[in-house]
Amino acid sequence: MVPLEHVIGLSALLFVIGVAGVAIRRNLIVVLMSIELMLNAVNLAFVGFNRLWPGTAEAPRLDGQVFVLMVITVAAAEVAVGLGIVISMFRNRDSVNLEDVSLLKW
Amino acid sequence: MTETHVLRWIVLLPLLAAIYHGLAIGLVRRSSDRRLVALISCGAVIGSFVLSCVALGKLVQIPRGPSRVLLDDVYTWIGAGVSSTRFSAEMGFQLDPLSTVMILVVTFVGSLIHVYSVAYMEDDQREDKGFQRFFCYLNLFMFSMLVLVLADNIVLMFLGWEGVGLCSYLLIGFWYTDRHNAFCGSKAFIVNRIGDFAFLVGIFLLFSALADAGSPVTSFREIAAAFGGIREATLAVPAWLPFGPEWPVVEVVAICFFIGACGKSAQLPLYVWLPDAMAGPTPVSALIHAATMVTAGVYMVCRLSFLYAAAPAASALVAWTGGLTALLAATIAIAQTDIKKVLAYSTVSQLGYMFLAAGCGGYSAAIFHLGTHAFFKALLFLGSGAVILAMHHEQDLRRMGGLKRLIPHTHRVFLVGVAAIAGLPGLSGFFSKDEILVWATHAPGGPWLYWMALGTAGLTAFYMVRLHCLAFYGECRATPSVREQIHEVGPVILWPLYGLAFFSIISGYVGLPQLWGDLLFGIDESDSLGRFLGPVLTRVDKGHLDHATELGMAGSAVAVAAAGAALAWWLTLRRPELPDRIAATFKGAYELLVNKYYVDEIYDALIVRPLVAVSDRVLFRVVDAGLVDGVMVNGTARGVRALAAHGLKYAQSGLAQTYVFFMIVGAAALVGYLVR
Amino acid sequence: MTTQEILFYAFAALAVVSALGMVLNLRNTVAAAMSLVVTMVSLAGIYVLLEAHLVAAIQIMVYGGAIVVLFLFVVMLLNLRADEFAPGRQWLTKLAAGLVVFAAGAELIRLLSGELPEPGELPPGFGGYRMVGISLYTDYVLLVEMASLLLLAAIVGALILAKRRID
Amino acid sequence: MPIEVVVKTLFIILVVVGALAPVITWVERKQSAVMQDRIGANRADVAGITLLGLLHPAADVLKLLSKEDVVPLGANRFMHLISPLIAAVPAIVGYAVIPFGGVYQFGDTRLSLVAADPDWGLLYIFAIGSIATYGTVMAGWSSNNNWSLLGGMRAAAQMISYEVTMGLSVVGIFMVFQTLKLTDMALAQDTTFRVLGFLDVLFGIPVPAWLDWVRLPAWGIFYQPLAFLMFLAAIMAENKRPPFDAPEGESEIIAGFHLEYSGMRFGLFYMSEFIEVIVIAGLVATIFLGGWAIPYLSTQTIIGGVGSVLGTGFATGLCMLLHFGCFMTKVVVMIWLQMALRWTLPRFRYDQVMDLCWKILLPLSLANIFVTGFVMLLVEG
Repeated sequence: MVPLEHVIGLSALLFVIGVAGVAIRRNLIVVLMSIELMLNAVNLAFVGFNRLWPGTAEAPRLDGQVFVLMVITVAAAEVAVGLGIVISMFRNRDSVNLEDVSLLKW
Repeated sequence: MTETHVLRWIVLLPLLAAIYHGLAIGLVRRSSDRRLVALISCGAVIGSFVLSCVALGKLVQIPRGPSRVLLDDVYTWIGAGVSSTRFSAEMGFQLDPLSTVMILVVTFVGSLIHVYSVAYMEDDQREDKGFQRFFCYLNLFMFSMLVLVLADNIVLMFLGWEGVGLCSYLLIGFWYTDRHNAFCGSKAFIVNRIGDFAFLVGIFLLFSALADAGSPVTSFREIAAAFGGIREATLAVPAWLPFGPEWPVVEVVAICFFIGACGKSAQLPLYVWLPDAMAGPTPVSALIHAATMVTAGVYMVCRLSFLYAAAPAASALVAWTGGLTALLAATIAIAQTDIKKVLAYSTVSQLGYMFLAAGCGGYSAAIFHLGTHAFFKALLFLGSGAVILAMHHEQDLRRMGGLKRLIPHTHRVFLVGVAAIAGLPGLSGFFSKDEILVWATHAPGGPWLYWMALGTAGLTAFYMVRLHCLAFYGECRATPSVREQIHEVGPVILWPLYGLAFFSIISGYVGLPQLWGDLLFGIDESDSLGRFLGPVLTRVDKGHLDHATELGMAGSAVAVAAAGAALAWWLTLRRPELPDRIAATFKGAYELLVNKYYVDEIYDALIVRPLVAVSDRVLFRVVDAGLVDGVMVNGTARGVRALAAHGLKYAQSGLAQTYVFFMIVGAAALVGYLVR
Repeated sequence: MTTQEILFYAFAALAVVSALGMVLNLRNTVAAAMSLVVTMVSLAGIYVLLEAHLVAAIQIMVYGGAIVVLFLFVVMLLNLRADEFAPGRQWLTKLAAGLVVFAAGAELIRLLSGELPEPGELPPGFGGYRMVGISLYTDYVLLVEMASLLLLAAIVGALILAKRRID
Repeated sequence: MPIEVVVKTLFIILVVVGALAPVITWVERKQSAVMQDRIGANRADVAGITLLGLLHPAADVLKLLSKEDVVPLGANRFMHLISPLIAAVPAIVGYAVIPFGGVYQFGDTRLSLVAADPDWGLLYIFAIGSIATYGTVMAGWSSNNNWSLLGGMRAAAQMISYEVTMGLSVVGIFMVFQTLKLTDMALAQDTTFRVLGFLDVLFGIPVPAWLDWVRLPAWGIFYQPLAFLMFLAAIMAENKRPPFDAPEGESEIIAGFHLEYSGMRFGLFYMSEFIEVIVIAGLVATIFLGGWAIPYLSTQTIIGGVGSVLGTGFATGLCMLLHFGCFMTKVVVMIWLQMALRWTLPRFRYDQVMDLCWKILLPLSLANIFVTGFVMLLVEG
């Protein structure tokens, strides 16, 4: 069995990559993808920790995996709405560059 | 100690009626039918009177003694803390002989006055729902008064205390469209506040003292039981204060409570609101400002008799205040021309009597006079109300006169009332006043109080007879137009008058003093009221006066009263021109009396104006407008706005990723903190 | 080195590389999406290694099968070609990324320093659809309901947003 | 164990994919010819021997392999090159969980005719199917051709939509068989049930013993007829074959996503379609038609009956062969059914495809789930 530290490390790494993507990329779609990546990293951590504490035969604990499912649900909803926003934004701005939607400022 | 649920209904009936009226006024658009309103209100009050009689019946079945008390604990009203610091005020009622007397007086007089009001307010069309509003307030007042007298703990008593104050305010300013009435209401309310504040402080002091003594209790019985613990307790105060540095808690508490009583019962120096309270409808003056509410102070002093009995200084204060008030008010009453004003000042002076008695330890005498006074003063007020109605809201004695022929019934009952208060032997006022005079003999500070009381008796007879003669005898001084329309009032008004007249005559025999019991009827079981109240009130030994002395005192009182009455009759009817001449000669004194010793003006100059000035110039202009509004509220807003406009706004670049950046920095900082 | 470990490190490497590919692929959004798919799938593989079979299947079905396809669909709908998105020039974001990498590096170092206990004994059927389903529909049924509500809201929202004009 | 897996895999790839798929192309040609009153493929010959045109598949393969593999200008070369593989691989690996037969005990060696038998077999199929989308989409996008792009987009939308319906339509089956494991499903269908039993169970009317022979094989199709239809429709739409071939839509967008493909890569798309046809056939047969189970002739009966005469080992072997044959028969039937549909029905319009999915199949499948659950509650009391 893999030492769990590595699993968590992997999840941290993926999370960081996702954050970097959000921070660096201007392409709204890629930014959304990076957010997905972050969510996945968190899921990985969930699953890993659930593997670490699986409970007992009579009282198994699947909280981690259940939460992963919930996160996936939320991610799906988020993507649906996010992409809807992307489409309407493209319709209005004719671009998906984040810097083209900086009207709301001082 | 017997549990019974009748008490809560005595209190609840008027409350329910009031709530009904309130909802009807608030929620129903058109004003409800007057007959229904009258039926509900009077029904509620009469119902609680009947229940009071039932309660009395229950009570007398218990053998007399300290355990002769009915209890009705509804629920815990306020509860806080645990064991040694437990503060708990029950929503509980107790009926002991003292409160029995009170609720009987209150509910009986109240019922009569409710009935009376139905007719009195009938022609009041100034406001669409005024009728119902009036009875709403009236029922609310009955509720508060009953709570006050039935409360089994001092906190609940304070609730009733404030409730009656509120209702008095509402009813004085009932015709609020007239600015003067509203002003009078506010005055009464504010002056009462002063007293209530002292009362509240007294409650706090008493409770803290009891808590220190290890028995944090609020109910009267428990306080009386635990009272021994704080008898010696003292209160540390700055040394430069008189009698410093340590004041006996008992005295302080007693004085605080008495200041509250001064506010509520119109004693020096807080009596100024009562004469103005006559701005309200006459039934209100009769019920609240003569019969019931203003006697709450007396009731409270008697309820806490154990406290006052242990506080000689406070008792002396009570006695002297009472005596002075009685005399002062009587002198003022002499020169008044407004019929209700005269009665108001006479009320003040009679209340002074009661406090005089209470201060001297004659608690039962005070209660006795309270009861009799309730009857005949209510009678007088209602009679004056009848006169006012007959005269079409004319209150000036100088425009009355010769009403005897025009309204004979009113004249008859009014005469009874005058005789009773003037102390005509055999009538109620005679006995109770006599009792008080007897107590006054061994007041603290020598015979002075006795002489003052005696003089007051004479003055009382004088101004009452003057009032009566001016109103009913001689030739009518009303304008012809008015004179045609003068008519006898209806039966709905007269019957309560007759009822009250009847009780003004006989109620004196309830508390027939020992002396007269022996002399007139040879029964040695007289002073039944005193013995009835005995277990509740702390008995102060008034030495023993032999019958001769008592007879002498009574005779002198009658003589003084007769003199006063005769003088009044002579001055008003035989030589009507004399008073003006007297007034001319003793101009200063007369002016002084007419203007009520300029007390209002003095207060105005000393207290009101400075207060208003400070409130306006300092508190409003500087503190509120300048400091709070200007600096704190608007200043904050302005500061934030400036900050945002010149600095913070640039943080909002509109670039989502900049925001993300800030988020990330925060997250990174957090991670770093957690990782370190 | 057991098969499991080999697989794990292979999948991990694949995931990281493809994630980097997604973030750093500046020209081509579709390629970015594809590399995201690779990440998802390799993560699913890791889930299987971690005995989370149902989650793995769902991962592929939802992420691989639905979400990323949706991304692709949108990309194609907008017909974004090799795009003009240079990486952010502001020092701000660069600094941010640097900070994060630093912080995460610290986190990694700490985590890799081996403080976690040994994994517990697996209950039979752990991670199977039965067990997960049971705990979903007993302990977390309220959560499920809320999730369904959320999805409904998302559907409506996406519809309203993407509609050309509300009529 | 690995050796066994390798053997099975080789069997699948060589026999099923390598041999069967080309044959299917021939079958399709022939069948279409028959339905259209033609003769059909019969030209390719080796020394005059045409074998009813059975040589055509080989000829096709040769031709495709020898053709030039064009990558259009401005296309994304990498994607363009790998997307046929992305399309083909999932189709092939789908076989991994399809049981060609039950589990057989020879002395102390167990032999199961399924490559991999995970507990979540059906989920595996769905996951694979969802991955298969990418091949098409990528092909469409990477060709740098508007027709292709349109095809790709159509494919994307259609496939994710029908994913949902496909999954939901078989939930009823899960509920009935209480499992997602394909071998267990097949095992559970290796029996029969009393047709009139519902009278007894639901209304408490006792079924007389002399009616006890009125039985049906406990197949999914009998438990869930509606689910059968819906699942068939959905999975055929997944496969993008007519009448659901909007992504190709020759008459609208010339050839859709594989417009720009040529040579063996085009062949791969073509192949993967046929491979998937077989997978679908196997899947439907397993889920709804009792898999390898022989109607009215359960495993115990065979082994018991034959084994008593000829010995258990032989009986088991015989049983295995019978089962494999039975399964293959069902697969062929299903393939024939798909062919028939493909050549019978006209192509749906794109919006019709979508409507069918979201407005008809989805609500129906949900209702099916509800009703199934309700009935099961009733049955279990």
